[in-house]
Amino acid sequence: MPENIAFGILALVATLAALRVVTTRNVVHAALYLVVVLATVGALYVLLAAEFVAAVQILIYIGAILVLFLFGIMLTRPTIGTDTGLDNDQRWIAGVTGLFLLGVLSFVLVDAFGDEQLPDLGGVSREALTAERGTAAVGDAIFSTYLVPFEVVSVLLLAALVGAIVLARRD
Amino acid sequence: MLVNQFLILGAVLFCIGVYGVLARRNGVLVLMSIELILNAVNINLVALGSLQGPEAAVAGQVFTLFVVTIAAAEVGVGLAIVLLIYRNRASVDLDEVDLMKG
Amino acid sequence: MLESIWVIPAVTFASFWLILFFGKRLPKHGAEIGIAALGIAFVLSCVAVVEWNARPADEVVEAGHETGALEEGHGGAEVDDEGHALGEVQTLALESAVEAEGGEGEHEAEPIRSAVERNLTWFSFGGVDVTVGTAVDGLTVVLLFTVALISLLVHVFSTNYMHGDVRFTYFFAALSLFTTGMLLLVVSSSLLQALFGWELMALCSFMLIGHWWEKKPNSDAAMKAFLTTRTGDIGLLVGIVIMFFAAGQTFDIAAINEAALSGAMAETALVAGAAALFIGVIGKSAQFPLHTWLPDAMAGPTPVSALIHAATMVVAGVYLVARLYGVFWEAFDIGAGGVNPIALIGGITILIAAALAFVQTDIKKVLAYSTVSQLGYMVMALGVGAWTAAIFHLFTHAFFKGLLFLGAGSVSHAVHSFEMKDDMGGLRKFMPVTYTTFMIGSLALAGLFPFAGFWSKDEILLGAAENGYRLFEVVGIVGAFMTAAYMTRCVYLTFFGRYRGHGHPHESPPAITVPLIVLAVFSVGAGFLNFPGFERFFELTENRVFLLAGVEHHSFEVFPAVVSSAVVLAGLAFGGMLFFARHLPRGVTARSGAARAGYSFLVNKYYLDHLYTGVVIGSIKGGIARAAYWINQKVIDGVVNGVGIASKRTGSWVYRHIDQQVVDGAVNGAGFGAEGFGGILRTIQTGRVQQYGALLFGASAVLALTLVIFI
Amino acid sequence: MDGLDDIALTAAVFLPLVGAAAMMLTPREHDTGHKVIALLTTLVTLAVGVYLLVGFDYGRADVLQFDVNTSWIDVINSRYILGVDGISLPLLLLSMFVCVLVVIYSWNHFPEPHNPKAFLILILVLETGMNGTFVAQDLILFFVFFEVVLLPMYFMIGVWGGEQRQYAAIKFFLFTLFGSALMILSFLALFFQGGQTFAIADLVAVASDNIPRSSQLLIFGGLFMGFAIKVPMFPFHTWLPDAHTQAPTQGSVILAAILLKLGTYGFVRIAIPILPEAAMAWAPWIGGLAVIGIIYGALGCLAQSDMKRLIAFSSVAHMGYVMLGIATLTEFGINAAVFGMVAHGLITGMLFFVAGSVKDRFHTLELSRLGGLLLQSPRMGWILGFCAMASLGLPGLAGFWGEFPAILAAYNPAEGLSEVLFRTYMVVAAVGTVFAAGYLLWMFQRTAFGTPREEFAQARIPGMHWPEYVAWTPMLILIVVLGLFPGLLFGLTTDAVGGAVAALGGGS
Repeated sequence: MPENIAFGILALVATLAALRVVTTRNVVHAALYLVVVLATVGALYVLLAAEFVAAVQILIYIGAILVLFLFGIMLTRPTIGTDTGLDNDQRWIAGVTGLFLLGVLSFVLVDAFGDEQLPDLGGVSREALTAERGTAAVGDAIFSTYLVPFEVVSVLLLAALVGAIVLARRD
Repeated sequence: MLVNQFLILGAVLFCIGVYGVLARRNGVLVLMSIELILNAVNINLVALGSLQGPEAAVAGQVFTLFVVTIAAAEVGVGLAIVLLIYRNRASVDLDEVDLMKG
Repeated sequence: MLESIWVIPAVTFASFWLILFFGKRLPKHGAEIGIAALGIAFVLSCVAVVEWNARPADEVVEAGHETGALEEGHGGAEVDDEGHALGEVQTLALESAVEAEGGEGEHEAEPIRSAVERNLTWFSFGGVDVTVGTAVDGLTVVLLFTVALISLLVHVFSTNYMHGDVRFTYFFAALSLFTTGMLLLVVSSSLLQALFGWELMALCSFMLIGHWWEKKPNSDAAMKAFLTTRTGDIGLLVGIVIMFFAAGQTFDIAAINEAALSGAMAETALVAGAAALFIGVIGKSAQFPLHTWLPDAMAGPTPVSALIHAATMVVAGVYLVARLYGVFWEAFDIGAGGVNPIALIGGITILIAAALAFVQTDIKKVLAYSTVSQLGYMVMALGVGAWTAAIFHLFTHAFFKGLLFLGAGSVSHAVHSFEMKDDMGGLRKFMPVTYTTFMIGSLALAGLFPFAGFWSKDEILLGAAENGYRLFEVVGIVGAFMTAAYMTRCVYLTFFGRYRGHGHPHESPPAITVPLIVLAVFSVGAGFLNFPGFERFFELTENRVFLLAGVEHHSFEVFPAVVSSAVVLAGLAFGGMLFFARHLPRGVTARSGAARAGYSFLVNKYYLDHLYTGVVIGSIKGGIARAAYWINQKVIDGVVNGVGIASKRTGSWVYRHIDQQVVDGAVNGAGFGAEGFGGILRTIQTGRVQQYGALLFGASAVLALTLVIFI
Repeated sequence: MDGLDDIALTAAVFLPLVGAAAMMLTPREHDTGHKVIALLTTLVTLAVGVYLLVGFDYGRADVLQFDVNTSWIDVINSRYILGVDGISLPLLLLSMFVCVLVVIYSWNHFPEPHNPKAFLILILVLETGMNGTFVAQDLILFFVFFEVVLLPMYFMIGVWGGEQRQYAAIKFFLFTLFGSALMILSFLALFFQGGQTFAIADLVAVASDNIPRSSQLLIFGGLFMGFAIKVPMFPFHTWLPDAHTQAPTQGSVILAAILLKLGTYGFVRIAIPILPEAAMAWAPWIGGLAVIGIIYGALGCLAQSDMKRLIAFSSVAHMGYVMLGIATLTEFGINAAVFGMVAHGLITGMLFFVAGSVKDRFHTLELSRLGGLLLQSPRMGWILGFCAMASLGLPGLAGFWGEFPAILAAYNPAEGLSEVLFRTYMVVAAVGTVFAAGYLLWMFQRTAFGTPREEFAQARIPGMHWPEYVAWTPMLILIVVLGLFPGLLFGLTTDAVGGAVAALGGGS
């Protein structure tokens, strides 16, 4: 039960914060709300017994990506403070699309998974849990089963790095 | 815990992200909305993974990591593009970016 | 030669390509290739005729026997034995023959020459082998000879007539191709292959009639010719399709004839198929009511007209009927007498065309209408069961009509015009050779003894009378009268009276006169091929279908011949009265043979003058002919044009209102609501990524929903 | 050689993509380099086609040859199955052949905004899609290739097109996409109801037994929509004139020569063999729409004032003959249809080529402003005349063999179809040949005959360029050769069609 309560709080916070991200009129606030969303999502990972992902979420998202965003915001010099022109004129279309999509997705999910329970991990010993799905297991998997994708991702990162430099360079 | 708790939360975040992508005018904010979408996907990956047992759980986590990595790359390139647009047009307003209108 | 008859069209076809590719670089700009090729073709055709003539009768066919013939060996002796045994079978056709001929109704099994066939598999599809090949019989060799000769002469004629033309080389190439089309049609053993020749001619007539396409009327005429014949081709296509299935999935002409005659075809299919094929014939052979293209086709150079009218194109229709006679014979019950569509169409055509020929002032149009009228004779002859007569008329007509057209070309070469009333007259003195040959041609066309036209026309009339088609005999006689009269008018306006044109006309060079003389010789002599008691022509063309169907051949008889001669003379006299007597002093009339003959026949001059000028001409010239011409131009042409305009209007209307608004509108409306598609699209097509995104997400959501609901 | 045989089809499909990748790596400035790469790629692809042609076992034209069958997407049991038989081979070759010629023609005919690199890459991607569609033997694979075609064409019209290109491009895209959506639904329904497989051969064997008749009818309806829009058949044709008119010459040629064939090919390859009973039920309607299309397209042509639009409408009429042939469900008819596809591809492709070159010279295709082409550019004028004649079905040229056998087949449709109805169709179709002659000659008269209008009387109109000669000569030759020796094509198709028709329970 406690995890359900935790989930409820986290989900509520995440939803509200996410809503603010897409509705706030202040760009800097949006970035800060995003921090909240990302953090709660990280917490949700913990709930799902995925600590390593949670850590990565905090480190990379909040530590790196968000800083990038803030840089971006600063560099493009938007009005710090409220700005009425952040939304375009198709908000209604967007809203309807989003809600429609949500409806369809929820229907499908409820239809497909119904009230299927996640396996209760309470009974599993801490050691077993770590061995099965802990950081070590994840590391093993990355460097054995998923080695090729991992390398591909690294190349991708490199390409993105080069690309970003090429794009942003003043010449 | 119901698996649907996570999945539906993912769906909600996803749809909020979609809304943001469609409704926001500021390039940076659109990128943020995309992050929301990616996070929604990540939640799904982890939740479905842990539903299927230990092996799948690991797979889900690994893929989540990949997504995070790719998200980082995407934000990097995306922001570079936004910067470039800003430099050329002195604005990050996507309504003005209609180069695809041939 | 008979086995490898394909060489003949192949030669002219090769000539077409050679002229096209090398013609311009040669000293005579390609004319020499064409003439050489046609020369070869002509010689080969002569060889074919001789070989066919020398071929022994190797097959016995019992006249009117419905179950088909026995394939016999190659000797005459067996033929006699078998023939006797089979001769006693009584048939329907035999009965009608008994009625018609009185005593001599016994049908003997006759030995004939079997057709020389050679077939290759062309391709096979849907389990049917389609063959390509040649079938040679008497009809084929006669036509080969005619076509090759006329075409050769036209080629020679053109070297001078077309000299200096902008597209001289191209003209010769097209002539060669045109000839190829006709030759191909003539030697074909299958309907499908015949269709190739048929349409090849349509193409060439388009190219040649529109030869001077810089002027719109010329290209209009070319289009009219192509489209009118093509309209007929609807029938031809449908007919071929029906025949294909009715005869058991084959295009083979012999097999189709056999199937039709043996009763293997279903009655409805047979009649429908024959009717459809006949529509094709009407279009191609310029029969009423699709004859209007032929006079317009005069827009082309004169040698082309000669070729079209004499030997190719228009006789293709007649040839087709003759070739598929078994089908038409059975379908329209030709042996029974009375009235049938073929004879009826032919008869109507004879009369209306002849009437029209009266009011023309353009010499080529007179000749054009006369061609229509003469084609009517051929078709009518086929319709009344006078098969040999039809072919014979086709044969003789080719010479004198070719002669007349080339003669008209020679005249126009001198006076640079085709208008008889304004630019001609009195040319007799300037152009003696042209005059003489033209006279011969006219008399042959009129059907005066002993010219070629007399013999063939007479056979047609006789056939009509003997086969129980009295009505059409009368039509034929009236037609003969009219023909004689209008040709008199034409000759008078061109060669007699005072010269009304400009400059000094002179006789044409040998390249023009030599073909005229050759044709004149044939126009006089060709008729004797079927001289009573001699009848080489009949023997030459007699074929299997002809006998199987039980078609009657009637030999010359004196009484009808005298009647028709009298009518022709009356016609000549009538024409002479009208034109010679009215416009010229008596003395000139007295010097003209034709006019004098007409004169002496008409004893009571005043009374006949009154009758003809007041009543007949008044009504014919003032009324019937003009009415017919009016109907021709306004109603029939009007319908043709009207259909054209109407389809165009319908097209625009449909396009504007239905296509652009309703159909499109429905589609657009269904998708995007009340506003026009264009407007909405313009809003959608903003180039803004986010709107595309909205569409993308929306659409995928809809698709997902559909999937969720339906699957 | 076995190894080569195994990869031959894969190569035929993906070589153009390799070429496209090579072009992407080449800097944009090297125009000639791009052209050479594109030409080489298409030529090599064509060489693969020739290899297929040579290695093809003509005795077994009804069996799939050079087949490849490996796993692809196991989750949905969709496999990577390629293969050619007598029906696909001619179309595959046509596609390769036309692509080569289009690239050659492009040598000096780049429409605005130029950019040879992108343009040629699009052509190569198109080729992959088209080739793939003709050899794919798995529904999902087919669908993927079918859709791959869409995007390059969209860009080709939308970027290099005429003044209304936006509208035309989006119209083309939406129409076809709409059809595709219904088509994929039908594919899925086939999958779920027909034994959980996407392999066409398996579906042919089991689908008609497993699926109840009512669903068959519905599924066929979905397939019909998908293919009929692509063909396009009568009420769904309105995208075609716009797309053709606005597309650049090369786009029009590919569109007319190959893209339209994807629809008819779909009928022959997928819809009819898999669902013969439904085909029977739908055939009268298809035939009806086909003949309406014949007459309607002709009327549309008569109302046009723009040459390219006229040719586009004539496609509606000609594809009507193809569909009529298919609707008869007989061997004759389907053979005629396949022949008609190839013939129409060559002839209408040629007509579009000529129209494009005319536009290059006069900068207009308004019939009222043209005239006297034969005086100013005689060869082009005669080629136009030749194509008009071929298009109106003159015997001896390829067009005839698409038209006449279709009419022939309509006289005697498959058992179970109404003879009276189809014979009526036959007569209407035969009447359509006169209309065809009418509008084509009218067009020819307007453009080629007469004398040039005042505005162009003094203009110096260049004669034909060498790319035009090189690109057109093979097509012209093929039109004549196929017209004189239809056996070349019928020999290929007839066995294969026999196999397909056998599914209908014997056919006629």
